[in-house]
Amino acid sequence: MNDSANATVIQFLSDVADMNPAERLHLAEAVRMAEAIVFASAEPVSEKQLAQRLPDGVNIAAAMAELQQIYQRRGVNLVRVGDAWAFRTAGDLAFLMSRDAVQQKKLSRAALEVLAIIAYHQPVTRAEIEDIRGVETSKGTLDTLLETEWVRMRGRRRTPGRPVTYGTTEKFLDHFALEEIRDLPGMDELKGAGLLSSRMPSNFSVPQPPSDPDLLTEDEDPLTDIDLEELGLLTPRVTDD
Amino acid sequence: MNDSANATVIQFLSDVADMNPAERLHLAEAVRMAEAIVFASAEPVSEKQLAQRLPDGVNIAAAMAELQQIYQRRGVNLVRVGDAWAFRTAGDLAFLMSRDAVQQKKLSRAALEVLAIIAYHQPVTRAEIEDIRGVETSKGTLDTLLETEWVRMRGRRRTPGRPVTYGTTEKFLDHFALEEIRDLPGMDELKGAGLLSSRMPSNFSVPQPPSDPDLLTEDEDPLTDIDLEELGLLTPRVTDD
Amino acid sequence: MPEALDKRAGKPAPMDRLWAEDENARGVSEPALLIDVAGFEGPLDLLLHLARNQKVDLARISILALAEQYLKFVDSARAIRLELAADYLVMAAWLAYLKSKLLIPKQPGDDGESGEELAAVLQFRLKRLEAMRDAAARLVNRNRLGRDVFARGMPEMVIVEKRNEYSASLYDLLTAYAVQRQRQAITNVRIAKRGVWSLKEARDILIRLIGEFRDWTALDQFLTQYLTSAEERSTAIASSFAATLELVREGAIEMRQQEAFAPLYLRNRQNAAKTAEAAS
Repeated sequence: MNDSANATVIQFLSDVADMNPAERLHLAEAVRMAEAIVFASAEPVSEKQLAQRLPDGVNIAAAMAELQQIYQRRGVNLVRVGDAWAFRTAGDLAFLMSRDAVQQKKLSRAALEVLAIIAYHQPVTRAEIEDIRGVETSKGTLDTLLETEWVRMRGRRRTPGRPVTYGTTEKFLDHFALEEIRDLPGMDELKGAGLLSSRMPSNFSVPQPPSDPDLLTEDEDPLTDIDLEELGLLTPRVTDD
Repeated sequence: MNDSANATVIQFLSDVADMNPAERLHLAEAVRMAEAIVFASAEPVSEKQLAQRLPDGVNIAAAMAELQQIYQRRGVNLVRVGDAWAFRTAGDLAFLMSRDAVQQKKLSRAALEVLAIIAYHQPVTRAEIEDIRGVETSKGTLDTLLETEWVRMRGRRRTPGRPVTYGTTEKFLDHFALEEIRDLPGMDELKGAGLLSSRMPSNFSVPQPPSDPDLLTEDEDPLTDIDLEELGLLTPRVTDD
Repeated sequence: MPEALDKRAGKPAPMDRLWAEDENARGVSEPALLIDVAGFEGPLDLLLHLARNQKVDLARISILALAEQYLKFVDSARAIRLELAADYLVMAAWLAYLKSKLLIPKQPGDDGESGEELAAVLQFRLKRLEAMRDAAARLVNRNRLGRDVFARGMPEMVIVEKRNEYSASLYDLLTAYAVQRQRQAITNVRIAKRGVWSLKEARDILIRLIGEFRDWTALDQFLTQYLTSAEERSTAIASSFAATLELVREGAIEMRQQEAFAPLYLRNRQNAAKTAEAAS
């Protein structure tokens, strides 16, 4: 989906190059309008909502791509949140903004874990969450997450008992500055390692008992958390500039 | 006043022209910071407040003049409000803002309760709703729900008095992102999510809505035109002379 | 159950102390020893902690050693009469089974999973849990709205789709319903804790355990060993037997017994079918 989105953007930019001066002016005006609408709103504005307000025939994707480009290096950036767009202060200015931070309810460790499982494994049933955590989910945990509106009941699985499935919301994407679920940190690696399946994948490496004298001995240094990167469970952090 | 503002801008711009590259970079960073601060602030930001938050030695007047310049021809402008700064939609685009600025109304607690009962217990009569809630339902509540178009009159129960039965609509499913009415979580799920106490009496149950809510049940008659007239949903037929 | 645990835990001590070298030096009745089981998010979390204590990465841990450590922990906890949540005991039953599979070499003709395969499953679950835990940590450390990045402070309008003149979330709706129905229902019913296993409890536990097994298993041995105190043994056996019959009737599991009073062997029908399929 990401790839195709990129492809679309490129396509539209080349569209812009192909435009005649009248078309360009038209697009520039649409960009201003979209800018005004999205800037005015505290909530992300969906492309559908934009379409209702912009003149007919406006290429919204092209306008938003151009707008995003304009704001790329500014103190305020245009970000995509699912199917919607929003202006948000630039991430690298977080240090400056802490003064505005509103006191946020701290999630318990259990709630965070459940949130991560719902985000990475969605759509996921309560039984599947419990299978991953190996423990019953306390009644309040899911309730708390539903209350934050980061998590929602999506539907029901078409299996016996028709259990309710859970997933994340657009608010979740907005809160954690994600364009889409695929952008969750480490998503591809986790998927590649088979760690997002409900059952052990057949290609999951079955470890061999250590018979090799080269293996760690007791006097060697223990591995630390940093070594998680080597396990493929963490991608090396890429720092944005 | 307008003239003097312009004069100031020119003055600062000539300051900028005199700067060396390092100073310019410094100013550009200050512009980004000021942009983020003013954007996120719930009130116009005074230069004094900006001075407190920006790095020492920043020429605030110059930074704001530059920021104003950047936004001059855009969909959003940086404007002075007294001795403070704020972003405002460009005057010529104000029409975009005023268009159907619908006030979002929240449903009252009572309306939500009645809506939920209609969803779970449909087809349900007003008397049955009152029986479940244990309080009378005001006519206004049902009217509000009909106005949302989430609730509709389905038919009449084949019991004495032939009371009207209520049910949910396609729009209801749409709004609550449910594929079908049977996707509403059942008792176990409500308990699992912590919404319902796990210690409910044994005779307590949550009904499962019908798989096809459009189908009338055996004890329901369809609404006739005459019914609709009586209910005030159709204007009385004008008989030709 | 966790509530009871919390109360008992009182001032929790780091549970590593349970594995202190001089185990025998500590009297069983010593009241100072309290284990912070409440500090763990369930048995898998505890296992992960133990695995970390092996000081090697997850791909290299000895599952047998891990199982033994866990069982030792459960035994110690029972010795000091610490009430453990059912989840911990179900895991103990499973690990006891795993341990027996790992210690006894695979018999020819045994078409079930080998101990190594079961160990790999456990390893997979540990890795998956750890991965989710890391993911959660990375998630909260992202730039977050309202903490690191901010929305427009002075929104000039609220964009509303026309049809959404009224808004309510599904959560609002469900909360209203649940609260209202609850208010109407008689809620002051308290179920006293009882010393018997209900059929439902036994059934739930059986289903959870049996899901893990593919071959014939004398499940009741592990069940009664870890899930019950001596006084509860007969009720546990009776309830789990009744639940077993029910599951057999529903076609969920299969059961066999060599002769009267011999151990009952159970297996999951679905899993067994899958194995047969894979073998053919």
